[in-house]
Amino acid sequence: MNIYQPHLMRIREITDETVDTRTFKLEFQDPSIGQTFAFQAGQFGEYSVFGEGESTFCIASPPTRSGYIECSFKATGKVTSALRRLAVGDTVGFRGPYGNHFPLEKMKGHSIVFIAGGIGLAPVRCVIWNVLDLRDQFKDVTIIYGARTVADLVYKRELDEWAARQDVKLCLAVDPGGETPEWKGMVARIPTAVEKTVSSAEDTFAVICGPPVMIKFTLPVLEKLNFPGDRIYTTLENRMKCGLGKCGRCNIGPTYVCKDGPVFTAAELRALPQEF
Amino acid sequence: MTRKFITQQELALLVGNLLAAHTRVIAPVRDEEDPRQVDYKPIESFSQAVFGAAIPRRSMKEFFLPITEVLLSYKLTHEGVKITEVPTQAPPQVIFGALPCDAAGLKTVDKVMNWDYRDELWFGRREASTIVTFLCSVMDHTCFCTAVGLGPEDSKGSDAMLIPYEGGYIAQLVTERGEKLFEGVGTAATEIMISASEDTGKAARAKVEPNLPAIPGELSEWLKQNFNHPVWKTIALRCHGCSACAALCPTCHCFDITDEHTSAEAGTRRRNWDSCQTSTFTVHASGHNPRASQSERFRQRIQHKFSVYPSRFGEMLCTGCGRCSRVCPGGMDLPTIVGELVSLAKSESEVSGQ
Amino acid sequence: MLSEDAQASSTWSPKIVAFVCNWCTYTGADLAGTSRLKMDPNVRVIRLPCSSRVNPLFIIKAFERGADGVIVSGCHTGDCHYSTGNFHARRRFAILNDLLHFLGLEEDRVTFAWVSASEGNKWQEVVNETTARVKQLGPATVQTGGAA
Amino acid sequence: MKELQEAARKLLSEGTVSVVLGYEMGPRGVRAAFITRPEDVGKLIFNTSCVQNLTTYLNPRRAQITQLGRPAVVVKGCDARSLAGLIREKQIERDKVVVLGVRCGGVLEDPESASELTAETVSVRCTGCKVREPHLADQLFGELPAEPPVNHRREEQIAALEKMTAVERREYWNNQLERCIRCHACREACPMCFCVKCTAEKTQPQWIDAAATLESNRAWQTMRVLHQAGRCVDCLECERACPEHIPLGLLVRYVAGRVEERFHYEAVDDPTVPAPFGMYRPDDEEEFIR
Repeated sequence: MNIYQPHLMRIREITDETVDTRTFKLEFQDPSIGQTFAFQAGQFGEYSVFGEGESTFCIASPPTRSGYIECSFKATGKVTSALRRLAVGDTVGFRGPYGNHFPLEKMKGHSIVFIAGGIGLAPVRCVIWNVLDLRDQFKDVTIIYGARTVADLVYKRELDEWAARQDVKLCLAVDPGGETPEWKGMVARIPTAVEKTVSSAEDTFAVICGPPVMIKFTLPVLEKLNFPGDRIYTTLENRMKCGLGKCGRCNIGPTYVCKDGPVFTAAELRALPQEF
Repeated sequence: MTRKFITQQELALLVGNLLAAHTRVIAPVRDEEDPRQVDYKPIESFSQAVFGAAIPRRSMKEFFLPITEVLLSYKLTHEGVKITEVPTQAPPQVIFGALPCDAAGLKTVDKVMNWDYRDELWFGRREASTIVTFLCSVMDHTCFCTAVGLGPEDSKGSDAMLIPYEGGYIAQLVTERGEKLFEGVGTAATEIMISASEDTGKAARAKVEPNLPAIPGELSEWLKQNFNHPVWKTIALRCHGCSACAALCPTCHCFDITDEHTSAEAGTRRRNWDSCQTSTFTVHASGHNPRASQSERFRQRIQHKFSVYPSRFGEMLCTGCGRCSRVCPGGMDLPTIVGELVSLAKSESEVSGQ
Repeated sequence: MLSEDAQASSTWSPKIVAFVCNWCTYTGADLAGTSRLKMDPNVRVIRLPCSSRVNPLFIIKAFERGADGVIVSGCHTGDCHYSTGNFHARRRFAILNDLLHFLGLEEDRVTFAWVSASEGNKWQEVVNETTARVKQLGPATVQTGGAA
Repeated sequence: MKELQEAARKLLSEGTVSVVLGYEMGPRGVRAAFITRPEDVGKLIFNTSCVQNLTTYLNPRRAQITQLGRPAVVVKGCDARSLAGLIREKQIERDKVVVLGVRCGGVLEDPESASELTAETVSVRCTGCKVREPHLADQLFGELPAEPPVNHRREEQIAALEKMTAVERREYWNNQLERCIRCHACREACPMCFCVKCTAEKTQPQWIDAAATLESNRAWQTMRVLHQAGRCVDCLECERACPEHIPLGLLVRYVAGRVEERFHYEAVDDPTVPAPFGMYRPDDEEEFIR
């Protein structure tokens, strides 16, 4: 089998997260592959619709839950639009897992602050569930999640689940103007929400994903809280084709996002040429 | 390394035998419409091959990484998707009369194709191929192989190299594959022949060397440190972003993967040549383009060839064949540009050293 | 069951794609149908707002995906629902037709026609003539240049 | 070309323009020059090797050039026609560019292999030139040279192709288009190809497949040539840029000839003359329509 050959996966479940964002739960058509398939939080894959092409997303489900993987996508291009037209039982292709991952081993025994904006919750959610499935190995877990409007919040059922848990501190926020009359969360942008929710960087890792502008304005807040650059983790989402370091598309200077990433520390990002 | 003397007749016989055995033989062939032009093409008889006539238009990378190739074919049925794999083993092929720089380019690209994940399609063809180069005699003032650590007599990537010698060739059998190809052909080369072939190599080298001094290893680090240098703003003004350079380059290997329907129910997934010089290469789904103008795209080309690849794989992603310069409709000249960057790097390190 | 190829050679019947305007030709074709005019069943009609909506790539793509012939039809000049759409279309079709000829592609496989809403008879003729011509030319393959 | 250099010096030193786009001698022959400092105007040249159409560089989306500021551009008469095209199609404004016209008596087909202008070496596009003096120029340079030598090679090639049977013509073009590697150099070098997003890159729907197969190559060139109908100025930058030496000039010239005959339109360097595909005549020929 050549390295560009995808596994065939069946869509087991489809969840509409927002008007334009959808989650697929996928299972391997060949159960023997499903049994041996292993990955780590933060890794990504190439998902394909036959006849339309491949598209790159992270694996949004945690490695602690086997038998299936999940991905969340927004219909923007040719492939994601085609994915959106698929129904339960349809076939998609999957190649992966590729790339590096969040260093869970390193985070064990410490507190973690998860910060996500919009669909940026997908890669973070993978780590969140991974951590929650091994909850006793970590100290405090804080989740700060925001979107432009209430309607843009993804994984709503899980947000409720996290809110109900005693061992998770959840802070939800929507941008000013994006709230509804029933909204009980904060009305603030993410940097403000972080400022109000996080009090100390002591013994804590930060995992942050979201639109570039959100990351740009949140990093200074984390720095002010004394998070060292090598304890802040984020992911980059460059355009990719092969995911294998061959097609020459995702590099930022000497760094290949598909192989050296997609997970980077804030310190690593600062050292990169600013071409992403 | 074994060295043999092979007559022109023996070479013709060898090629004839290969063709008779239905081995694919590729050699430089003259373009019928424009006799000044030469292309690497599969031949049907030895007489079609022209050795030492001109630099072939395209490098021979297309025999290893085709312009477009099928990665898989699919059929959409009521029961689901049926995929047909493509074979990763290729039928044997022998390339005669390759330029040494083109052979070296393949060896260079091997490294990225084997980086953690092995590209079996590339290596399937690589392993099925025997490459016989001819010591280069077609250099012009744009060639700069000696500046990137190669040379017209360099056998990197060659299985065998032929050097013209009175009525025939001295064959340097570089690899086992080369030995095997020439098994039972020719006679042992004498000391005189060997020293004459070495002189031919030196003379060929001397023709290229004045074009560009050896590119110093420090360029790689300078490029890395000077990603935001003002020089990048104006370096690519006349570049059209047409990517003809990448198409002809023996080491440019970037590709795109697309699905193409052949009917409503069936089609293929293909790999096609692509290039960092095109404006859509890195565009995100959101519309954001990290390399928004040609300045950034050309910087990527230079950085990849002379800094990224050296830092990752220990060698430059350039064989100095000069095709990019010859084909460029905008008159961008890589050896000149690299030469200018080297002087810039030198002058800046002198300033900072004081 | 016969393989596709065997079927193709024994009982081949051309696939013809018709790009027609909504206001005249589509109605004319409808009239031909309701008048029970006898027509070859080879034509697949694609309704467009106006003949000027026909991009040359529609025709090229139709051939690429297996059409053996193409009909492009709209209102007579002067009758365009959008006043001037077909005048502009006519200029483009003229050059497209010339280019197909120059590329050696069988321009005989493409029929341009003006068919009004009342010309059910003319639609019948266009369909039958095109089908007969394409039948005579045989199956179009991309290699033989049937692809537009 | 002393006057041209002096004019460029004046424009730059008085700050009228920030960059003069002209011709200079490069390592492999004449190429575009981007002169931004008055002391560099000595590089500017003009001779029969100046084949390039520099108006390609005026594409407003070439950010690396627009960042240099207001340009002056050296144009031959033929190039002035694409300048007019860019103005006509609202890509640039006439008063935002200083036009330095050079009188021209023809350029070489292939400056690398010839230097003297003869009936054999002259570019086919120069035959019958009607714009040896660009009307669109703000300043004109040089004496009006004699009419260029006449080279009917291309017309003969087109006539020969027209004499062939359809099958022979198809064979000819298949052989040519099979070589296309879809680098799109023809598009990038073309002054009139300035779309923000080319049809070749549209994926929803994907009209033209990305893989370089005969079918998609043919779709690509058909589409490109049709988009150029009535817009092409026959500068032959496409043919010059093609790394595969596909005779694209035959295609564009054939279409231009048809446009001329059908719609009595020829590319001119007057932006106020309407292009043939933005208009129609009620009595346009329709002999091909049933």
